[in-house]
Amino acid sequence: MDMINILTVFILAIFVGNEIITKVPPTLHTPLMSGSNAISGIAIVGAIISTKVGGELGTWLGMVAVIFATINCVGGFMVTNRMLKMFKRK
Amino acid sequence: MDMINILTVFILAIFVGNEIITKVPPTLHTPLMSGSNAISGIAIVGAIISTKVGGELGTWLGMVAVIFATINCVGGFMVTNRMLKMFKRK
Amino acid sequence: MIAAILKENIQGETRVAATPKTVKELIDNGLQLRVQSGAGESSFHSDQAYKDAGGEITPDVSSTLSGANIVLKVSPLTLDEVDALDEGSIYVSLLQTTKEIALVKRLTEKKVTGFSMHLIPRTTLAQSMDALSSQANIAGYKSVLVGAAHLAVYMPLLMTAAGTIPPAKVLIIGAGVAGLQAIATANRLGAQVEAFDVRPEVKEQVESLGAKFVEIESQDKEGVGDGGYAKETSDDYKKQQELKIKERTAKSDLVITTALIPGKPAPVLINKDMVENMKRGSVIIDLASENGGNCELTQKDKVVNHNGIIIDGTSNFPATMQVHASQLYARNVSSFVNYMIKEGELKLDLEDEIIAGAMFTHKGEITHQQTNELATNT
Amino acid sequence: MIAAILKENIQGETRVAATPKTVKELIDNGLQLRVQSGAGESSFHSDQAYKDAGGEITPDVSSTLSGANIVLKVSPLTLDEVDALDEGSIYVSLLQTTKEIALVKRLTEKKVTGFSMHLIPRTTLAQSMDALSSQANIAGYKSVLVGAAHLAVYMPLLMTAAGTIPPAKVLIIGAGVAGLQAIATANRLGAQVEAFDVRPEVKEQVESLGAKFVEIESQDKEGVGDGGYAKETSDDYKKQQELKIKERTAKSDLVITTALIPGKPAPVLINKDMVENMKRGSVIIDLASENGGNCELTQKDKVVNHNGIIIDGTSNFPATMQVHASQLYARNVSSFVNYMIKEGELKLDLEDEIIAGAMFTHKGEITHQQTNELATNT
Amino acid sequence: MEYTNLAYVAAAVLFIIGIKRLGSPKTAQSGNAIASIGMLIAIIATVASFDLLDFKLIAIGMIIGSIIGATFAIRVQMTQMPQMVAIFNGFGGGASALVAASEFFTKHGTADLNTFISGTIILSVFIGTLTFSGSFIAFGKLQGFVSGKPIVFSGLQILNGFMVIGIVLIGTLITIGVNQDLNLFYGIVVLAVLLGVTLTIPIGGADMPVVISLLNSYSGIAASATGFVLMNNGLIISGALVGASGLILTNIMCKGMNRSLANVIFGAVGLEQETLSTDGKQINVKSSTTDEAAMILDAADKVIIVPGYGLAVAQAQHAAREVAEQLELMGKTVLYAIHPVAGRMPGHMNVLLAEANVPYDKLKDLGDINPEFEDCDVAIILGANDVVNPAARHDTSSPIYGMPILDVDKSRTVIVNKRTMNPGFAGIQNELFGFENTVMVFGDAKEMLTTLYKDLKEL
Amino acid sequence: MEYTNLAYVAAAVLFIIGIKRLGSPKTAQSGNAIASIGMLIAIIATVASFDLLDFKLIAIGMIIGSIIGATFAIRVQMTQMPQMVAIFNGFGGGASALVAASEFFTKHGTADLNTFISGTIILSVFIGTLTFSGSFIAFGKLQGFVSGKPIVFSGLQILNGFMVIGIVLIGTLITIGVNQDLNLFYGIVVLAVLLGVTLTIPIGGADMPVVISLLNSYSGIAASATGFVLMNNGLIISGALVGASGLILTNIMCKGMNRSLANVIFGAVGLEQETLSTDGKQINVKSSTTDEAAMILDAADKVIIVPGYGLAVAQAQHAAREVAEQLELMGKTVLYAIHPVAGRMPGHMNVLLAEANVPYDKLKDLGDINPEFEDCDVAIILGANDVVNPAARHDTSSPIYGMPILDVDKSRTVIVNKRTMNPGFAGIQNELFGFENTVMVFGDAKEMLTTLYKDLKEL
Ligand SMILES: NC(=O)c1ccc[n+]([C@@H]2O[C@H](COP(=O)([O-])OP(=O)(O)OC[C@H]3O[C@@H](n4cnc5c(N)ncnc54)[C@H](OP(=O)(O)O)[C@@H]3O)[C@@H](O)[C@H]2O)c1
Ligand SMILES: NC(=O)c1ccc[n+]([C@@H]2O[C@H](COP(=O)([O-])OP(=O)(O)OC[C@H]3O[C@@H](n4cnc5c(N)ncnc54)[C@H](OP(=O)(O)O)[C@@H]3O)[C@@H](O)[C@H]2O)c1
Ligand SMILES: NC(=O)c1ccc[n+]([C@@H]2O[C@H](COP(=O)([O-])OP(=O)(O)OC[C@H]3O[C@@H](n4cnc5c(N)ncnc54)[C@H](O)[C@@H]3O)[C@@H](O)[C@H]2O)c1
Ligand SMILES: NC(=O)c1ccc[n+]([C@@H]2O[C@H](COP(=O)([O-])OP(=O)(O)OC[C@H]3O[C@@H](n4cnc5c(N)ncnc54)[C@H](O)[C@@H]3O)[C@@H](O)[C@H]2O)c1
Repeated sequence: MDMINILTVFILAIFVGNEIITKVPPTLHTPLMSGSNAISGIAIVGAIISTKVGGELGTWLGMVAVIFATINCVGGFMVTNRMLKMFKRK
Repeated sequence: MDMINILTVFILAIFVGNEIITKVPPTLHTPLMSGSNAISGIAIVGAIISTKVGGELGTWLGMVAVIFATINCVGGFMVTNRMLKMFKRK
Repeated sequence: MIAAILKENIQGETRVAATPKTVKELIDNGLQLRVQSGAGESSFHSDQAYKDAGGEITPDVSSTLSGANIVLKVSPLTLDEVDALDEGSIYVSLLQTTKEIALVKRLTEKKVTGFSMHLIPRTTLAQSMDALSSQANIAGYKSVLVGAAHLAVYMPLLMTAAGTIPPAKVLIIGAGVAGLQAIATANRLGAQVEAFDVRPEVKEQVESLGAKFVEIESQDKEGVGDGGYAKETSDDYKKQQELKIKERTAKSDLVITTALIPGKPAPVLINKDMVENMKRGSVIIDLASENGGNCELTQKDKVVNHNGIIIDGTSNFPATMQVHASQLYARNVSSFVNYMIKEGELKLDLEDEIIAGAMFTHKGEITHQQTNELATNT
Repeated sequence: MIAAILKENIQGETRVAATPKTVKELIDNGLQLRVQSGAGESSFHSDQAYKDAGGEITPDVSSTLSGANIVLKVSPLTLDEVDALDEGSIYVSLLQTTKEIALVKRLTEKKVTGFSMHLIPRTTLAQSMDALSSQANIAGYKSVLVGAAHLAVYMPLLMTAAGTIPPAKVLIIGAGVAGLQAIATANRLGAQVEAFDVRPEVKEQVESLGAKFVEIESQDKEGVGDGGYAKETSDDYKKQQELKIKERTAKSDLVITTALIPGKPAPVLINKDMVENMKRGSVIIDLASENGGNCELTQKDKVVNHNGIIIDGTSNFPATMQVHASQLYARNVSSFVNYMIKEGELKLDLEDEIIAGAMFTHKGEITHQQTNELATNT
Repeated sequence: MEYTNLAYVAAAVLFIIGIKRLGSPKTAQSGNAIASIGMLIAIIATVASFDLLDFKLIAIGMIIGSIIGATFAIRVQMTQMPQMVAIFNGFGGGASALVAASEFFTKHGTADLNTFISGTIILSVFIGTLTFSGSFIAFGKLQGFVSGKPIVFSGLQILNGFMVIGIVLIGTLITIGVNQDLNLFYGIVVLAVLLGVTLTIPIGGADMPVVISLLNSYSGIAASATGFVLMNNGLIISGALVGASGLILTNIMCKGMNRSLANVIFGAVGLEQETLSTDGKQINVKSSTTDEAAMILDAADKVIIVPGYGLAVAQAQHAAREVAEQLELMGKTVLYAIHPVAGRMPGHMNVLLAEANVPYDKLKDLGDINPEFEDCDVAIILGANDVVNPAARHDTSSPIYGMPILDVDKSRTVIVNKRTMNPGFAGIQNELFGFENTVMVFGDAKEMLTTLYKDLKEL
Repeated sequence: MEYTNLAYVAAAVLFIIGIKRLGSPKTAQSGNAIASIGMLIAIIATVASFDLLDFKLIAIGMIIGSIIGATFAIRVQMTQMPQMVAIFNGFGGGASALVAASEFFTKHGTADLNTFISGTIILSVFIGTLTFSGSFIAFGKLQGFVSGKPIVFSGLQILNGFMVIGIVLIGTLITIGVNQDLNLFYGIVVLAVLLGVTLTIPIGGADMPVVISLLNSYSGIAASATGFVLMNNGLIISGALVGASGLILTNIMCKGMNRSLANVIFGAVGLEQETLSTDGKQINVKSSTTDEAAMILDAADKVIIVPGYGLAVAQAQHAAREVAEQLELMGKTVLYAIHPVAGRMPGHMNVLLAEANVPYDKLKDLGDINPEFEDCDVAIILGANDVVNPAARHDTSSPIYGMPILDVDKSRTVIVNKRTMNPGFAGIQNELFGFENTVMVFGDAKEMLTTLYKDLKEL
């Protein structure tokens, strides 16, 4: 994978990230933050990879990273879901 | 350049294209169409390349393509500019 | 061509048919203007102002009229004034032709071409000449002020330390131009306004002013006649209407009636019984008093107090607001004259809807049909 | 304890000091009520209604007063009526104590405890007893209606087919309770309203009603006296004020003056010269006419026409709106009486700000200082 | 190659910014400039990256193209802009097709022509050619060379269907390498040309802008496909951008006409339904939405509000004032034009607007306001009809001929709000609604203004 | 590898759709679900692509993480949501830092650690660690472990400046390969931890959500940087998405608070404006913003508006009616409570509200409205003071003792709007403002109501 291509992807992704959020009602600020925070748990992919690639130390660091990232993902999506449930009309 | 990467770029570009246009006042429909049409004159890049890569026939087809694409670009941007000048305050 | 402005000679008529401003307009349009001395006095226009505008001040009726081609007035000419008119001249004033048959006949004898501002068609184009509208608008406005001044209660809702005052209830009967303006004015003062009319399209107009429309439940068609004016209604409808009006008047503090049917006496909509059913201290302003009144107890140009209910029969409210009434009427008249007379030339285009419509005598004939019928029958 | 309601005997006084509703309230509070026959007639309350509320109808003044502990009235007692009072009784009415020294003296002789509704302190707590406010509010409201009815022009802006009518210009001088309500009412009618007052804090209040405040440029402090009332102003200020008022009145169609200084004659703010500078057809309503008027040409209770300018000196506007005026005044009085008399027991708590404030004679003494000074000097 | 690709990315970023800015009146001009800079960068980078290029040839081609393009662009009249766009677009599509074809011929018979490559080539040639021929028909229709009316014959859809099937079949044959006959390739070109024609001729002149926008999107897709053929990031990104944004724009345009895209392409078999007729005469109205109205207003400096009886009926006076106040907050000058006979009683509009507390000094009567329309950007007509009917000025047969009216049509844009195409009090049709600079926003005045207010706040 | 990357693209697309849908109340729930599916796809694809992985280890890690995350997520109270987000976010940043660190250690001393790689590693470690420590401080502040008040000491900004310079210096040293001492690397970690703390502690509790959002954006950037280290498309795209959208969201949140981001981060140096005192007695007031008021109102069924003299001064009657109408549109019951002496003349409020066209039947006088406060959810006091002073009921020494007042304090929540803590006409302090169920929203009534209206519309 060459550098330029990756850069292209990175830049386009930033553009997409910039554009998809336009107007968000204040009540959704926290859930949106929480949801996108869960997505930043994508670090789990890196964590998984590093358990293998990183040798002994890497494996253990990776293991901790996996735990951390999983907390982020699982907790994040679940908390978001709970918050959003409140929006259901009683 | 591998396929997947190119596809990634393609998909992201489509997302960007999708998101950047949201609300456009009717008076700008034609200029916007015209402007983005000029951009589709990017085919000129292909045309230039094909003058070299395509051998004898390719060169001539590429030559015609260059003419076509240049018409598209130059005409497109200029026409758009003329249209938009109308929007300037008198 | 010479146009003449007479001083009004009816008691209480404070308006004038031309203001210095419209005098100037008419002169600019190619006319010569004569103004009888003192014509503008009661509407606060001095002779000097007319002179400055280019008019010639004439001392009396005969000097004003002799040789004049067009005479402009507010109230109808007296028979004496007609005698002073030149034959074949043109005359414009407010005039209920069906009520002034004698005057109309005299005008035909003199071969005067008579126009009544009452007869200007109610079309969009003729609106600038529509004196009925401009004057009715004043009547509607003023009737509410006078009514509110008569009332022993507040118009608006007020919540004060000494208790809550409920808003006055105002009922407007007849929502033509005067009625609509009355609605608007009463609304402004904060009263609760409802209105009633026989013409169904008026409902939307009443609501467009934020008031409630009182509906009559009756099988019969409501009273819509020609040209958007009202006509007389059926018996069942009348009965339902009576019941409804009785119910509404009993609840109202101020009732303003404006119901008219052109060429007919005003319909009597509030009888004595209904008046006696009203709260003491309530007020009725009857804008139809000129044509007999919508209330049985109305006395023209008198304010009567019937068991604590005040019934005001003032017939000429516009004359109590003489500055603006004159300004608007004069403009109506000058618009009409300017419409007929282009570049100093008289063009009596008998095909023209407005000119033909407003005309009631011409070359010795009565051209207004209903008036003609009445004149031949008497 | 017996409370007595007298029939008002001053010409044009249509109000009454208790309505059937407040009679009931007072009775519920432990009093016995006597109402002179016909007391409520002119405000449309029948004897029967008072009877139904629990009152006893008495035929004349003496039968009403003899044995009564508290007498409630609108206008001051006549000296004859004072004679009919029992010694030591309590008396409540509207009364400018500084102007009615004779009456005050007679009351002290009779050892009557006198309260004037004029003297109720203008505090937040006393607002429900504040008859000056409730009646001034009516005067302010009514003055605009009457003024607008006098006017020869429209109040609101109107753009019609016969031309554009500019809004009337209304100037309110003195923006106390009456002035503020006048502003509000004129505003409602669509006029362009500006107001002037010597007290600077009034600016915010005027603007809170959407009107413009007329500022006087003067080095000197404006006229703020005790308890939020106005006091007399300095000479420089007076000169600047005169210039300003002359300029503003000349531009105004309707001027309503309400300026008062307690215990003093009303300041003359509009002189003859200013009046003559005004447009013909303009109107001045002088709500200060009772105290001499703010306009030099005002004649109390007369409508004068000075060169086409109408000056209305009606002094008792509340009496022209007798239903609500009585309702509010009666409530003010009953609140005050109920405040003093708890469970049928009289508690003349002389420490109480409101009771002490409103009292002007007690046990043969004049307790109101300014009145006392005047009484000893005459 | 690194730097070339970097340049392409830069160009793409400029394109993105350019397109975005083209969407708003204030930034549109700079948007166009930015996009053209992007194009310049892309061209320079391409030329610089190939040392063996025949510069002369390219230069000649570019000069010829520039001259043709510039001549057209300068000479064309303002009213002919849409057809210009169409034809330029056609050339763009043609260029893509030519490049793909050149690639096809070069690789033909070699192993380079694998399934993926030949597939994308076919796609590019097909779409590019279709764009080319379709654009020319669109141009012809608008220019009047071809009838502007929908040309339909029975069986057209079926014929189109067969052609599509044909293209798919042939395309598959070539792609999977079963048959390498060059004639098959030519067959595709011919079918694509035909399809471009048959898809465009049945569409009416009024719908042409939508078709052009669609074809514009196609030419983007063709460019992107060519990018896949050449494995060129610049083409792929830019093409995809144009393809996607073009489709969105097409949709927006359809919505503005209250039609679906399918309806425009297939449904318009002969019905011109944007044409509403009342008494005899035909009026073509452009119907629009409040958020478009909001954007038009956003670009304005001076706005004149014209209230009529409909505003009173809707009791929308407060909503109107709110909108006006919002516009003022946005820095615009707002006036109200009061026609003397608007409404149903003298002074009706005054009463109405006074109730909503509109300051008197914003209300202008006929005489004062008419000169103001000349330099007014937007006039908003709220439930008025007769009082803005230009027939009063010129149509001697009109019952209101001679009445002074508000010259709203003199302003740059006129936004008209009413519920239907019904006439007003005078019962006559109003040609204003069909004027070039008029946009209708149908609906109850109160509802419309409430939404407009929201849209203005959201800008 | 092909398929893995394809899966990453698919995951990214789902993330994009998910985030987009999270922006609108109607689609938010599905958005979250879609994003979580994207995550699942990314994880599965990653696991599947490496055959030599230690599955057990990973499984154990994931199970532990899931249990911790799920427990927190389920247990936490609704009011503690923001701190949960903070802490989860911290873990995400930590994970990125750990991965990068692991990579650093692995490649340390090898040629693989080129400038680019080591640069991105440093970036990832730095940002990830900062996010980690900053998030924990944010958590601590919200949870009450650390004081919610801004903690500031002089020289803080200077200290931060030095730390940043330090990090840049060390980072450069490592990157350009001058010094490979591992201690330098640890130095960066330590500095990043410290910086996370010092950047977060000076920020007040009310501004925390903005900071969390910013940290969230950082953790996205960290993930993206890690992606560059690992040359992993999935991480790069998703990280960039979160980074960019997080920044936008942060900005939106700042705008909602009428602050700039810089002001939030640096400006809040030590002002505690929440406690105000008037004459002697201390009243602790809770001051709040219009969008909090909007949210309180959103949850209400019955709302009573109490106008006072301040409403008249601000001439905010129209704005008040607009807010009331908006509340009614939202299905709430709205009434106006008119105190007999509110304002400065009898009937002042009536005149005012009539001007704004508030229907008479919505105006209730003292007697009618007082019983209604019992089951009223929110009372909004607009520039009223004396007429809602509970001292009139119980404080015999108060000059207004005995006056009937509006019993607004009986309603569940009281929102009071006025400009300052100044008293009203009677010149006395109002204990209502310090009540448990009272929230103050300071500002001119008109401005406040206009903003509130906007906020209500945006809910
Ligand atoms: N001023 C006077 O004294 C007076 C008196 C009587 C008659 N007139 C006449 O009335 C006319 C006044 O002209 P104008 O322009 O004000 O009114 P108009 O010509 O009567 O037109 C009013 C328009 O408002 C639209 N409308 C009605 N309800 C609406 C709603 N709820 N929302 C949005 N639009 C609505 C109607 O179209 P849709 O039905 O399609 O919505 C109608 O075309 C003149 O012809 C005048 O002569 C005036
Ligand atoms: N009704 C009558 O006839 C009458 C006549 C005379 C006196 N009064 C007296 O006036 C008082 C009326 O009570 P009230 O509650 O209506 O008024 P208030 O007690 O005078 O309080 C008004 C409050 O409004 C606030 N305010 C002023 N301008 C504002 C603005 N632009 N935006 C927001 N808030 C603003 C002021 O606080 P900030 O300065 O902090 O903003 C003030 O505390 C009573 O004491 C009554 O006795 C009544
Ligand atoms: N074209 C224009 O621009 C224009 C201008 C002014 C007026 N007009 C129209 O002219 C018409 C007449 O207006 P006008 O004010 O001169 O009317 P008017 O003075 O003749 O009558 C007043 C109102 O009384 C009503 N009425 C009659 N009999 C009644 C009854 N028994 N009970 C209740 N109401 C009764 C009538 O319907 C009318 O609305 C209206 O339709 C008005 O809209 C049109
Ligand atoms: N506490 C309460 O609740 C309450 C209730 C009612 C009135 N008040 C207050 O009582 C005070 C008096 O009100 P009022 O209506 O009885 O006053 P008023 O009738 O005594 O005087 C009317 C107005 O005239 C003004 N004035 C006096 N001299 C003037 C001059 N030379 N030029 C111009 N204006 C002049 C005064 O300032 C006053 O505003 C006001 O401050 C009012 O707010 C308080």
